[in-house]
Amino acid sequence: MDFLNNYIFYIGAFGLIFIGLYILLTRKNLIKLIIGLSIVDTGVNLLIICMGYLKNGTAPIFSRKGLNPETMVDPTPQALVLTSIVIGVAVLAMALSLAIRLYQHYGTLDMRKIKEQKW
Amino acid sequence: MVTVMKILEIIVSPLVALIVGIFFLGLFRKMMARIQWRYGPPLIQPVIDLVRLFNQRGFSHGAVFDLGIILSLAGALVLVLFIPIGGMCPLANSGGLLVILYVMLFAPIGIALSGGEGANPNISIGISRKLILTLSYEVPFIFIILSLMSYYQTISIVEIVKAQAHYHWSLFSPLFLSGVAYFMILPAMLGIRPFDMASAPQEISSGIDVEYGGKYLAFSQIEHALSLFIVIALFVNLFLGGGNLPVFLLKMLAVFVCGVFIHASFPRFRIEQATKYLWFWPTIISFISLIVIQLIR
Amino acid sequence: MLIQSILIIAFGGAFLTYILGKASSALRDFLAVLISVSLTVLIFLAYGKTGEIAFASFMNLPLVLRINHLSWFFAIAIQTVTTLSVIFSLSYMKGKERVDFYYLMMLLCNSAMLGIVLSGDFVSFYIFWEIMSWSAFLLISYNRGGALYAGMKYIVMSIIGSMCMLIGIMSLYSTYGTLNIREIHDLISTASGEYLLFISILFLAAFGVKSALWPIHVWLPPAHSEAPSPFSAVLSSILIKMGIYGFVLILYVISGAALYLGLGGGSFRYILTLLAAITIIIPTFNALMQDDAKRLLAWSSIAQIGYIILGISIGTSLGLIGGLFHFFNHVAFKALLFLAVGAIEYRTGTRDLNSLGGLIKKMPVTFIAVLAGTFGLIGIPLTNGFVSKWLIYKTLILNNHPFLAFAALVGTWGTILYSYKLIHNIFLGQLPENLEHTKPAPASMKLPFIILSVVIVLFGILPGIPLKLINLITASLGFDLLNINIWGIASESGPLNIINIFAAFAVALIVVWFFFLISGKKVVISQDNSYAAGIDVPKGKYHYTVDFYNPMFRMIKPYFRDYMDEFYSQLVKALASLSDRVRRLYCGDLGVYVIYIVLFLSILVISKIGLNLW
Amino acid sequence: MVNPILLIIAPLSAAFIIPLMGYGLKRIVKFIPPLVMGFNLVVSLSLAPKVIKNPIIVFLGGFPPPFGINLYVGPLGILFSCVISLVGFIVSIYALNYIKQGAEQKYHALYLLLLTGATGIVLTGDIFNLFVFYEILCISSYALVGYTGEKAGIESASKYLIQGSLGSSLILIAIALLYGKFGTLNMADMASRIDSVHTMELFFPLVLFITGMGVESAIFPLNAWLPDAHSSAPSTISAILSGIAIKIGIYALCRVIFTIFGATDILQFLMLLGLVTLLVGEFSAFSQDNIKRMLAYSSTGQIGLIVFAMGVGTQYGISGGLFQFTTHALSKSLLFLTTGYMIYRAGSMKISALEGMGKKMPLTSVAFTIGAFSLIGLPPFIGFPSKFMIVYSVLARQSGLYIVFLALVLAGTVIEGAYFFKVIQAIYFKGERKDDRAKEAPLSALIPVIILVLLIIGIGIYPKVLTSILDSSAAELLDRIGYIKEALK
Repeated sequence: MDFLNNYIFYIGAFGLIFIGLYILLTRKNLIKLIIGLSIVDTGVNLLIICMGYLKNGTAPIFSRKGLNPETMVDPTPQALVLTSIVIGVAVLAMALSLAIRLYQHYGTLDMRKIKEQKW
Repeated sequence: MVTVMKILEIIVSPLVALIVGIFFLGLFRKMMARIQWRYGPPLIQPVIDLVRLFNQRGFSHGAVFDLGIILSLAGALVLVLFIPIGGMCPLANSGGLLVILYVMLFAPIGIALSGGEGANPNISIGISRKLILTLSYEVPFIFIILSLMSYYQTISIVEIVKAQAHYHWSLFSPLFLSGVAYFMILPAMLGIRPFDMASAPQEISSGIDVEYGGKYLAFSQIEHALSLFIVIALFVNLFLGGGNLPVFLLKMLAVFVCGVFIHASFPRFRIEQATKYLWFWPTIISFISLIVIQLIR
Repeated sequence: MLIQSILIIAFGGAFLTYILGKASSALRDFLAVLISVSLTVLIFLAYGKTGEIAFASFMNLPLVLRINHLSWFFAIAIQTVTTLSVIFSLSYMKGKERVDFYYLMMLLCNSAMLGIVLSGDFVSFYIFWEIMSWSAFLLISYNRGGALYAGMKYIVMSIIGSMCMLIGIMSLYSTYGTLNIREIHDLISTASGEYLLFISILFLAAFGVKSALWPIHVWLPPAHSEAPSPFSAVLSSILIKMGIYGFVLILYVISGAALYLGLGGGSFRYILTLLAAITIIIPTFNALMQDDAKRLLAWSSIAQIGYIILGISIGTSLGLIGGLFHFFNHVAFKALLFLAVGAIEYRTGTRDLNSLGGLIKKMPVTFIAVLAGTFGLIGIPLTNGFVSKWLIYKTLILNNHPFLAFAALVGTWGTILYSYKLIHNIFLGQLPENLEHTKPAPASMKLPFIILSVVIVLFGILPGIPLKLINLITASLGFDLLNINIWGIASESGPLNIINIFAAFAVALIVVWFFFLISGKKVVISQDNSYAAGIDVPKGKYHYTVDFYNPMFRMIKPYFRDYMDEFYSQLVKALASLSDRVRRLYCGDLGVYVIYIVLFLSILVISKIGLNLW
Repeated sequence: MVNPILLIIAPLSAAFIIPLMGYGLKRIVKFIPPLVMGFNLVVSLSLAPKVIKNPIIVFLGGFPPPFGINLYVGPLGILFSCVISLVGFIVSIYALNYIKQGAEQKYHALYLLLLTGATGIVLTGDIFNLFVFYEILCISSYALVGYTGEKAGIESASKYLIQGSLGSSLILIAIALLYGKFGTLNMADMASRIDSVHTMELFFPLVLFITGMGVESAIFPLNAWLPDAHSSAPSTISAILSGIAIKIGIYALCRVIFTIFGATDILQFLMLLGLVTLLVGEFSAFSQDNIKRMLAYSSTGQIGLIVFAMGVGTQYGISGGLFQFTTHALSKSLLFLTTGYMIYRAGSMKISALEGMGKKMPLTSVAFTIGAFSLIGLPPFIGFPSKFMIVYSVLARQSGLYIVFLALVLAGTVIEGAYFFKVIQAIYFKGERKDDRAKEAPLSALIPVIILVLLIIGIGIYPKVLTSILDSSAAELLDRIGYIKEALK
């Protein structure tokens, strides 16, 4: 139980990453691939967050009295994750817009059939 | 005194070669006639022919036609000067056997140039055959020359003759196989049967001689006589020990008679057959000889 | 200062010619000739000078120019041939496309070659070497069509060679910390045998490619036959000789004779001489089978390179002198032959030996040039080729290499056959109807013919002139001085005395000529009026020299295919198909690409965790 | 002294001003990138002499590292920044006339963003900041590849995007792991705490970094996106992607391996990786008939050479690798720029379509030839000194294995020579062009090309101009302790 308590976030994070990778490896539809990519991204974000997570931690505000610096959560990962989410959104938007144009050109999103650029 | 002797040698040795060569031509015809149970022409018939030809009109096809024949005869005359004839050797110190190998080129090249200008199909065939034949017999010939030169460690033919006088003839030394090989290619070098395809009279109208008449034919005959002399003289010098003038000429006569018998008893090869033959037995024998020389040295 | 000005004029002149060509073609031609001639004069003035000068630096390495007898000897040969080729080009290139470019590359190549022989360290050597390589490539490709393939073959092999050289040079640098040739020579005696062998093999590959040593000769026949003829002359007579210069440099200037002879227990020399002997025999017979005049000459160049390398690699003073002299002679007669064939191609539009003939009446000067050239090539006495070949044979025989001597001698008889084919098929025989209005070669072509023919005959009769210089070169490389006089060589083991041969010939020719004149009249008749033993000779013109050596071909053709060329083509084919396979890794399927990424990651992980590789 | 942060700020702000200007000042939009990049070039060059002596550290948040984000402007950073702004400047001049169709402003904005990302990566001293700039670079290059909206471009961009994002996710995982381990994001601080790479916890981040950055830096087998993207983008983009973007990946990789991890024990593996990349790239390029694809594969090969040289791991080797980076940045952008107008005039990317161009576009053809010669490493062009340094550095290791590696590398060069010479022959000596459509490229394209040619020849003849900055850059990479000391001062 203790194990689960300590590592549940890691398991969750890596679980999500592997699910995303699995999708990337097995699915052929571009939309699904983008979803997979998004899941990997979520997993990574979770991983970053849990790097600074403390059980029963408090907000990292030094000016408020009564909060113990020892139990404060590391704020940096949260800042990182915000950035990372923004980047993720940008990539997602980019990917989806490309997918739309791709569909207009090929009439399909099956990546097995979109193989004009090769060799 | 030495200079006078030298100049005398320079004048005498081509004359000797010329006389002996023309005599051999006459003897050749006489002996062939006798072998074929004919009476044959007199011995001096070639001289009579030459005199007549010199006075006849000759047809020329152009400048190179003249130049070639002159070049070939001059080359043959110069070559004689390099060969010791019974102690006479005017150009002993001018490069030795290697130069002889090269001066030997003049005659065929001159004839070939002259014939090429003639633009006669028979000449073309004749030249082609002659050059191929030359290349064919040169392969064993080079092996033989190399065996000699590396056995005696000199490139001078005079030295080789001297060495034989001290010890014994090359033919009865480790060079025996070379001598055999030389004897085997001798008909090819002389251009007699079975190797007379370059000037086959019946087949290609005497090949390279076909356009020659008058003085051209005379020059060609003289050149032929000289080369007959040179090839046999080389053999005598290299393998039979040379000797003073009478002995030398006797040895030459002996070799020549052997040649006539070979000529009389064989039919003509086709050119491919000749090449195959020359590149097989004589080459192998001379090659073995060269290896033997390398081993015993 | 003189050396620098030579190079500055050479390189600057090349570019100036190009720029001027945009303005006026007459001015360009004039400038090209002016620059070549003035360079020739400058190099002549540099005779006998020795010196070394650092003129720049590259990556903290000083670039050194130096001149001595060896480099002067090569430089004068280079510049003379280029000058004559440029003069020849004046009419040859008239009206062709991209003439500015042609002159630029010609002069650039010339400058680079001058740079090679004048450079005193390996960096500048390499830089000039590469400039030479690519400028030659651009000129070889000039003629389009088959020339493209020839150019590719040339440049690929050339790059392989120069890569070998680069490794060798850098290895020397990393070992000795200097690339100055003189300093390396001082340091190299401390090298271990294996290291020296390693370096020598690398340089052997580099110089072997350039000088077309068998089995890395395959670029030469197409390149020489497809290039514009004046440049073929440059290619054949001097560009491939840069390989020879390299051999002399690495074997004698750097290693020195003693080290070289002991290399790999003597086996290095043995293999090199063996390769040289093969280089004589196989290309000679290949030349015999060619019907393209320039291709015939190209194969003949390879064979002659074999003689030169044989002479150089035998490691005796006589051999080295013979090799260097033969280099010089080959420069003269091969340039002459290529230029002459170029003139014939210029006037008749073909160089196919089967469709030419009878041109002696139309182009007499060209005929004399070819005659002199082939006589030199064969080595007929009284031409320069005879003396050098004699020297090589003599050293081979007296140093007990009878089999090498055999190769050399047989090569000579093969040379006679193809030389005669060249003369006969072009100049003798019947004149085809379509060539009846052929004009003689223009004056700018005749000038090089005359100069080179004179060189061939002059140095054949007076071999002492160049031999004196070569003797100095070999003496500076640590060999004994030979006893050389103006007529030849005096030595105990068989002297050479050209005066005797010359006098004998002169007398014999006069005597025979005299008899020729006093004897019966001659009547000049037409060529068609020939006797064919009663067989009707057709009225149409026949060329009796097609398949001239047919009986011979039938016998040797199966054995003398260019096996190495076929081998390399197979290799290239295999490489091309391999490259096509490799390309298919990028199959276009995104899923596969993702698999690549994941696979790469897992391989990295497994190699650490599972296999503990790193 | 100019604050180096301007190098990042200027293109970034310009990138966002451009769309705003699109409302009224459409005409002058295209002059902004050359201006900004020219400014960057001047700033970088003016900083270079100082930086070689002492690196400049800029605190972004106002407080020093390890807590604040800092810029570390060392010789390596300034070398890259110089090359980026130089190539960026030249390509933007070229683009003045070349980019006509499509969304012109977006192109310019994205172009500046890409260069912002690249400059940011090479100057930053913070690993997460590096990641952010990395993403800026990547996203703008996805967009640029597909910005024409043509079929090929869109397809390549989508594929590039999937692979690139996967790669950046891996980098992010690695950063997270490192942060979890050390609680810091500053590279110097991180480096000071890593003593060895032998522990497993450090191994995973390293592997993830190599894989993730390998995707952008196009190491085999992670480079499948490259030929597609480079060949289907407009030539200016191909030039900038080939000349800059993939090199930035190499930069990041080297930073991570040399500075953060100090992982000298994987250098041999890096060498092998470089070798395989080189051979695969050259082989694939060999039988291409599409000129841009050929150039793209050749880029892969050159990346392999750079990685190989980095893997030698000596001062001289890394200098050689960086020199080769400069060579490739100049030569490959020259090649892409020259082929740009050739393709435009010929109307096809087939090599056979370029036949006879030598007559119609003489200057462009000569420039192409010079670029190709330089890439092959022929003197007197810039490729020669770089190849010289690499070969020397490998041989100076005095090891038999290295000589075998070197032989293979040079074999790759031979193949490269073969296909480049084939193209040169096609341009000059093949075919006749009868149509009059093909004429010389406009002046706006010729000026950048001529600048590049002059640089290539100039540096090739006088490589000393680069040696001092190369040497101190290599020293910066090799001297971890010095880097840490300087950054945490």
